[in-house]
Amino acid sequence: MEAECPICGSPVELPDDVMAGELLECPSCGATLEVYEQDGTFLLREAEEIGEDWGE
Amino acid sequence: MEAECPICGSPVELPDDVMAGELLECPSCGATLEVYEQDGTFLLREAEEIGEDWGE
Amino acid sequence: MMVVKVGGRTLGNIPLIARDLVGHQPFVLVHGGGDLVTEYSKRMGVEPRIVTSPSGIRSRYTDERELEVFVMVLAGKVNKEIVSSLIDLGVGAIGISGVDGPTLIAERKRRIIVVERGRRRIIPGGYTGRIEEVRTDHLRLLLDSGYNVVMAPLARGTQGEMLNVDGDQAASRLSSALKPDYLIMLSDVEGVILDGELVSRLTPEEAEELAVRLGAGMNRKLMMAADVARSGVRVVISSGLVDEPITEALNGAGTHVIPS
Amino acid sequence: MMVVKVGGRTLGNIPLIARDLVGHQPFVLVHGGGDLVTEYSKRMGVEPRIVTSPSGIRSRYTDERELEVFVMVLAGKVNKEIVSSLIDLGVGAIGISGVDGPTLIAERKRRIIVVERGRRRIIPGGYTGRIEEVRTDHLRLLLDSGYNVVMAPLARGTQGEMLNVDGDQAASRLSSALKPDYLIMLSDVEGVILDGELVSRLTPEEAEELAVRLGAGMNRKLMMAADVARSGVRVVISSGLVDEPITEALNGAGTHVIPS
Ligand SMILES: [Zn+2]
Ligand SMILES: [Zn+2]
Repeated sequence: MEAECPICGSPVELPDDVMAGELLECPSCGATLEVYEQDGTFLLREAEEIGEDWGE
Repeated sequence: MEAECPICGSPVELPDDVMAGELLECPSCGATLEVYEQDGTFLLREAEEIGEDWGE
Repeated sequence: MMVVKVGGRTLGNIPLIARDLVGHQPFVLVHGGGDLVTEYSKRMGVEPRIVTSPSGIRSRYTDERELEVFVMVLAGKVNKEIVSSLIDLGVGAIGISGVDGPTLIAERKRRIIVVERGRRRIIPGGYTGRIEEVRTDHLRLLLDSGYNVVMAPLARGTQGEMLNVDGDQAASRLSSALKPDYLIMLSDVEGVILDGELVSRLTPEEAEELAVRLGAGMNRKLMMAADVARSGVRVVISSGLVDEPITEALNGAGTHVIPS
Repeated sequence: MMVVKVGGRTLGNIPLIARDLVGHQPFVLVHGGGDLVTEYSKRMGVEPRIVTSPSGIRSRYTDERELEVFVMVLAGKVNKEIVSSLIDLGVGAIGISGVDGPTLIAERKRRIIVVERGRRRIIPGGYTGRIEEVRTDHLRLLLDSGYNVVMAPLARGTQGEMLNVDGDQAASRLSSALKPDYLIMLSDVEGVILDGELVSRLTPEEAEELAVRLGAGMNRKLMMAADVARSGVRVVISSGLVDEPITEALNGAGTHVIPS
């Protein structure tokens, strides 16, 4: 299973047990990508910045 | 199984499956008696007046 | 100022009730929610105990474990969800129970007679009380300062225990003490129905006469309405399931019990 | 006036804490109780979800179902039991949560990164918040009129949702806003222990320096104590498990963080 990198257009391999929200790195351009699900298909979008700080 | 009526001293038959709090009538004097348990034995005492009114 | 009783079966309509309350501040909202207690008791493995009175009336018995669920669901979940719905609309709301203050002081039946296996038995009364005293200083303080109060139908027992109390009784007793302009009792019925017709207006005397001809539930509600109306408060018994329950009640919907 | 935080593990000592509070009114008591949430979640069939951060920190994740239990146990059961204990002693007490008013407004993390199956994943943040705003008008109103306030550590989220918040943080932020004479933080430890010795007195600056050398839990507590002390409030971190926790704290027990 693979999906297209929204940044550079290269194909990115998805794990067999891919999870919505999973973070992957595009092997071609190095962008951090987030997996999301739409109509039963897993797609990729650029991941927004989320801090490591867990607050309380 | 039987217990003694605290009013007239007559023996009062207890049901086999007697329950603490159960109300019985003494066949001799007619008093309403309450069953209570003490050290594994069922005894009888005069029942106090409790209204039927259940409030709410 | 008004007191509004929101029955358990109208809780689903809280968003619309809350919206309608925005224009009718300040208010004290007394809520029900007993049906939810049954549901959560089951989830927590607390089996409901049904007892039968010597005259054959079956009723739910509130034991210590069920009272705990009652406190959690009514004073916790339901109360805070209603408060949140009000604050969503910019309405300042503070949720308490009758235990707090204390506001409601009730007497618990110490012992009751039930019928088990066809035989009469005395058991300790459940954790249910009849309201004996109402204290409203803190309510007036909050209401006078622009806060609205959401109240769960719990009371402090005269022995210090927590007790569940009837929501209609709580709303009625609070109304007799606070003397609001209106007590509006919202439930899933449109008002008092007699021979298939809604009764729209009653004096306290007419309400008491009529009460004896009505079924369980409504007869008690109407008796309490008559009591409250006698203290000079206008009482409306109406539907909480419409779009604007408060506005409609004030505009004449439901059954109005008017001080004579 | 004082603010007292009663940690979850000292709730068992509420009868003695309440007795000691009789002579120190008015007060705001902020309580914990998270351990009970775990117990009741289990009883209600809500499985705890533990998540791992990318840096390896494992923590409990408050999902919607667990938040519901949190509201029921903290704002319902624990809050009303403490209120009852106080009223038993003749102390007027009103139990609310940070949702009421609202008193505490918090920001929920919208999305967090966790590690699952060894891979990083973005999930919605749990129903836990960081307090952003504190509103105390209604608290002052009640305190000024002789009522004491018992507060459950819940907050209203900026999106209107209910959130669980850290009890120490709630007590600290309330103290910075209310400016009580004392903030007393009672837990199951005697105070700040350094090299086996109780540290009895710190300035805010010393507290901050020391905090980085302490373990999780106490380091955050001490940072918050330093913050509160900077706002001019004397803070005591001491044991809630002794006979007279408040009196002992005021008499010098525990660790005092004193405004410099
Ligand atoms: Zn790429
Ligand atoms: Zn006899």
